[in-house]
Amino acid sequence: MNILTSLVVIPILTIIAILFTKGLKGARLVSAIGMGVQLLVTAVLLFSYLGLRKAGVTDEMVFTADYTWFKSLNIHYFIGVDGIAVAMLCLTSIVVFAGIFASWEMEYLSREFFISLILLATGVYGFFISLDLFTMFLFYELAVIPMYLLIGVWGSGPKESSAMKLTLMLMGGSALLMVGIFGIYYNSAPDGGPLTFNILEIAKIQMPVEAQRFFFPFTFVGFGILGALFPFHTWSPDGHASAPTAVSMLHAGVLMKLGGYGCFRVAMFLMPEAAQEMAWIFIILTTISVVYGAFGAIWQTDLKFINAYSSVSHCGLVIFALLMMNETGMDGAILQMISHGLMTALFFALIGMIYGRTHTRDVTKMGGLMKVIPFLAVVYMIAGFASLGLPGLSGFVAEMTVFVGAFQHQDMFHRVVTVVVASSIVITAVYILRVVGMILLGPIKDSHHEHLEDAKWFEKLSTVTLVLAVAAIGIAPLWLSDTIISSLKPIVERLAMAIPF
Amino acid sequence: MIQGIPLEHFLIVSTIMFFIGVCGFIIRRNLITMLMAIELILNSVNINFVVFNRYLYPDQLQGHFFSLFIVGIAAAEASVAIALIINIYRKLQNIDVENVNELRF
Amino acid sequence: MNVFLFYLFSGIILICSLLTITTRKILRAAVYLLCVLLATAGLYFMLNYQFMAAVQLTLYAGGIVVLIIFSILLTSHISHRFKHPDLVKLIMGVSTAVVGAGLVIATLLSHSFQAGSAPELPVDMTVIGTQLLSTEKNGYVLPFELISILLLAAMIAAIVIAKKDKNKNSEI
Amino acid sequence: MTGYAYTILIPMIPLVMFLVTGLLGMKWKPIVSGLLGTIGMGTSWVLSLITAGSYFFGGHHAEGFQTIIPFETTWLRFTETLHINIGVLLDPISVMMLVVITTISFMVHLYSLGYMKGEKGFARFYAFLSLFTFSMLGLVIATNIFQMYIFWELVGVSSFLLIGFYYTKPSAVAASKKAFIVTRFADLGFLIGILILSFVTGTFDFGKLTEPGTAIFGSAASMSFMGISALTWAMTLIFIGGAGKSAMFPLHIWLPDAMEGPTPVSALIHAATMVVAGVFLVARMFPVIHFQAPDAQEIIGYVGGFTSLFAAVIAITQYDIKRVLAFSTLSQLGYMMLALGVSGYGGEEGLGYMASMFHLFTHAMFKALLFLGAGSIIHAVHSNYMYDMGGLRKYLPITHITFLIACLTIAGVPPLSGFFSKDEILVAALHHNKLLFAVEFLVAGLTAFYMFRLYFSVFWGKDRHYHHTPHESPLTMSIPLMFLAVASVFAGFLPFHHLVTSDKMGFDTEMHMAVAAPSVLIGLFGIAMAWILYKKESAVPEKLAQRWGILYTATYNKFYFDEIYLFVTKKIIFNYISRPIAWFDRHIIDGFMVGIGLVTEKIAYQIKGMQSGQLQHYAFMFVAGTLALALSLVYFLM
Repeated sequence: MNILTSLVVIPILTIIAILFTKGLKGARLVSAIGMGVQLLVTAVLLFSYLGLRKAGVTDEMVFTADYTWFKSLNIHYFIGVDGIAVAMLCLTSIVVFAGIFASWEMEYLSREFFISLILLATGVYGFFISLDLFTMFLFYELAVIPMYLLIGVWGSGPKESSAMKLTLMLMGGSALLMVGIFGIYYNSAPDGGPLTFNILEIAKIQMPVEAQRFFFPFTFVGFGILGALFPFHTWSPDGHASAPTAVSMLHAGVLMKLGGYGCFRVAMFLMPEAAQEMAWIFIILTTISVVYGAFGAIWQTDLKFINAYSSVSHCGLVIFALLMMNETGMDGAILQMISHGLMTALFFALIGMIYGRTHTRDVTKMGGLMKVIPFLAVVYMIAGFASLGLPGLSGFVAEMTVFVGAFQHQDMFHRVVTVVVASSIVITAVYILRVVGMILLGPIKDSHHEHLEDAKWFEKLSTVTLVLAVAAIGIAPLWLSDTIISSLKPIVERLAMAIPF
Repeated sequence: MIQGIPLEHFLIVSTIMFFIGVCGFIIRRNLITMLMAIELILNSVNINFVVFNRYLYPDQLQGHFFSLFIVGIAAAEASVAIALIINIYRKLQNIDVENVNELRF
Repeated sequence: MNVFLFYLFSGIILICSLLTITTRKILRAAVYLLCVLLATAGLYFMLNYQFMAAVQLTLYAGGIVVLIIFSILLTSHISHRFKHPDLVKLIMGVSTAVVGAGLVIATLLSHSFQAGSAPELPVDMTVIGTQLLSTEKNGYVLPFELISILLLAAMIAAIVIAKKDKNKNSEI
Repeated sequence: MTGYAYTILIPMIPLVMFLVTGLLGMKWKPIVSGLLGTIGMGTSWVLSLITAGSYFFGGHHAEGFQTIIPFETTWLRFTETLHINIGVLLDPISVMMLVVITTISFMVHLYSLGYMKGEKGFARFYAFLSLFTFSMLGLVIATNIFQMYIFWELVGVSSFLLIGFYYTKPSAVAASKKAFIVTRFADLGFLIGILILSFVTGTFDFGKLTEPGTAIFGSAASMSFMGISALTWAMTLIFIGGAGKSAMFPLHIWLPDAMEGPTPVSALIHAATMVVAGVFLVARMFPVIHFQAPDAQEIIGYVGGFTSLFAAVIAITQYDIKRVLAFSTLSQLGYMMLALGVSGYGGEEGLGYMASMFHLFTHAMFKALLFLGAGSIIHAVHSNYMYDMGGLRKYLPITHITFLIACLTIAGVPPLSGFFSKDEILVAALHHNKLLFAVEFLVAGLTAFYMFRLYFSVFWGKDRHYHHTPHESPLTMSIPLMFLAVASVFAGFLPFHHLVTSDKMGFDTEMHMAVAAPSVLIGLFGIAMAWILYKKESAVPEKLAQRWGILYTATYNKFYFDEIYLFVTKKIIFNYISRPIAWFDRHIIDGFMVGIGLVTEKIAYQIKGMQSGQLQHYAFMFVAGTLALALSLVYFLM
């Protein structure tokens, strides 16, 4: 079996296996084993990918497989990966793995919880390996829908309305996206011949400019909503605040990346002329996203809200960098996706763990936690430092690549917005340190917090996995960056060839 | 065929009858009266079938037979409707259609 | 004579139809309906469809109307007078009826019907019986069977629905 | 060339120590971490000394000193030409900085064994010290400006961690936060400067940037933004980065607060090493600034001059001894910046550059000594305030002597090291800018005055009421004091003009009596004033303070800069930017999104009314609809 197909099959098998378990213990054990195997398979995939590249394979996509599953509309199960997809798959595996352990004590309807969680993950894996627009869209929907249940059933606070809001907004995005995808499909053969959903095939032809101009905004905004593009980001604070820990992790860590990934893999790659023409609109929107999200985070008092706004800011940076349309900038965007995925997952895991102990997420009600739960506090600080871009952790690498890439742009407009965007690093420092200062340092505010228990083994496993990943990227970014850049070449070349009209 | 009477006259009669039935169905509140209105409608259709058969295709019997079937169906319909009406009467102590509005919103 | 009878029957049909839906006493409505049906049967006789007319008389006039009258007796007081219908409903009903009738009549008058020239088929019981149970061309055995099943089903349904519930408090 | 490969160990040892003590420190007895850290630091120190010895004195340098890169590897690649390397670069200033950092760091490690004894988080303290030392070393040996930025950030974080070492104290937390955010703000300038520079030149590499007569600026001259050339922008922004770390006016506000950290930390970070990073940065970029952006150099000179005066004035009125020292540090850093601002390039012209580096070196020694001495005093009397001290010379003889030496050094009394370095700065200033010279001359007097005000009120005067009799510190604390005192005394005789110069070629200087004599005199005058006012308990200072009323209060409150910043951050950013944005987001943007939902619901509710349950309505609708369709079919579509 194709190694990529196994990435979809393993979660499904895990789901089936969970059906035969009883209670929390069995379900979590099976999930952990399943996702552990998945992590291993991803690692194997990574190394075999690097091996292939080293051996001189220059195909754009490797490990491809192609099965037709709906002949009359020419829909294929066409899969394959390049360096970017491999990197995103690694991210997914790590976050899912950590997510399973972060929800180790999910007592309520545990089997159903793990099934939904893994179903969500299946969708994400499928999305990243698909090279057929329709199959991709199918997996995308598969990833979005379990979200509703996960938040609505296992969430906290006003969970039903948050779940509703999140799902409806994302479904709104899907609706736009579907228009976009069908638009691409029906323009995929401008000079006759069979229509196709195949991304690589469509990339070879030149879509009619009028069609691009019409369908590019649909596709881009459709994916952009998932990537928390201003002003379509408001599902994020509510959704994250209500979601259970593992779901927040997966959602902010991986699902939001689907948006960014789709933006360049589908919208920009297939409609380069329109991308060139309309980039400025979205650059302005993302610039607002970045600064606005960061400022928005300063005022919040709910830990999850702070993080949600911070995600808005960081994901804005992803799309901002993508729109720079040069190799370095896009490389930075992908690094930022991975980096943000890891550290925000870490953040949400920690917030969940802290909330599990203090039963509050209000920063004004906590204080001095460093003394009581040093392990979690230290990891929280590491996550904070990663988020504000401390060298040696992944955030720095990503942000610097973005800034350098964006500033290399020949256009003055791009450089000025880069400076504006770069100012977010100061604002980020303000809100991160504010939170760290309020909840971790200082005297203990609530006497109930004096005897909290520090992290248990599974919490340590979950967080340490993520910390290691964050640090690994931060300390040795070169291989990752080079892998991404080499895979970006065809996309960048295609964008560069597109003459703005 | 009836000598001296054009087809149109039959049709006009049946049309008027049909719409009287429709009008009755809409304005009367008593369920049984509404049922009668339906019978009117059915009857007018029957006339049409028969008349068309006789005037246009006198060598066949399709219209004739369909009228027969419609009569059968009307009988079935009436029996079920009356069963329903009686049941409704038992429940609500009247058979006013405006009170039968459980199935809303 | 034919012409006179036709207009007589038509007149009865129209007037009684109108009275059926306008009268404020329900039993009278049933009687008017009976008149309509009888006049319709008369029309069938005139058209030379005796069997059809007989069915009309027995089934419609004899069966259904009796059924209706029974149900009236079960559910209403004979002397009960209906309220006048709502103005809104009146407008709704009359306007649809007028518009509809106008539309249909205008349409059919603007259309010329080609009278069939083929020789008339004698309609006697043998022909009807053969055709009804034939599987050949012009055979109606399938609808016939369907109708019989439908009638059976309706009968059972009517019994089930109208059956008094043993538990009187329970709903339908 | 390859003989220097071992230099990579100098930063690596502290890194390993950080990881070891950081991860395993909790499992051991605290002292193990301390000893490990100290031994590791000692090894680094010895290696640095060996490096310096062989670099400066181990060969023939008629051609000037070579820049040696014993180790370099690509860390992150942006484009073909633009990549971040991590490596070791040895040239006179970096070697000098290696010596300064490892020396002070080692002394502080040693000193802390006694000072921090019994503190909670002893292991953590050593881990952070190692982390800081690693970052600082990485900063000075950077081969390119981006590596410098990386370590620059790391230094900022270690400083944050160390200032906030007593994390349960709200003031310490606030101070650490302030330090980080203010420097972060400055770093933004640095980052943008780097971006502009890399855009203009296409390289991060110091070698390419600072090579005299290099061609990479060829196209740069024509670029400008808002009427100012791109390079001036770049250099000014980079200087803002340096000004943040070096606490130049108006980004100085974090440094006094940073004294919330443990005293050895103040000695290491906020006196000797990290705060000079800004000076080092400017020195590193000096050829670019001097040749490509003379306007930026002017700015540097004036900012330095103003800061030194401003801080010296404030220092006079402070009572917290660590704050006095902090403002003194500011003032001295101003000196160094000023020297760079007035320097030329090459030979005698580059006197300012040399003097700046020289002063950096001597200042590191005597200021570390002052802080460690202050630590020793605080250790003895458990207070930071001058009015809790007096007559301590009897109880703390070693501290007293070493402190006195340091005070004399900073006051510029010959032949102590401070005299030489300060003198050369004054000479350089005199040659280039008379105004700045006058300022510096005045500051020299002020410096002597406030240092001796401190000295007299702590060690002389009447005994205060102490909780227990103050006693001399343990040996681990006094050895560093003595060592640094010796260094302070003799550092002045190092032939800096042969070693560390702007063009890496030695030149000869002589004493400028015309400058030296007045500066010594004004120093002595300052000391005399202090002696008169503070030697004995007297009411004169009180009276003077009252006479100067408003001015005194303003100075005492550091000219209300903290309040201004607080106003800007708390009021403006929090209340007028962040809060409205949060509101806007919740109510307008989200309101709009929710509004779409609400409108849909409203419409649905309205439509729901049609589903009335009234059979006859349905019938009417049905018939009317059919009729409408029929009508339209018959009369409009056919």
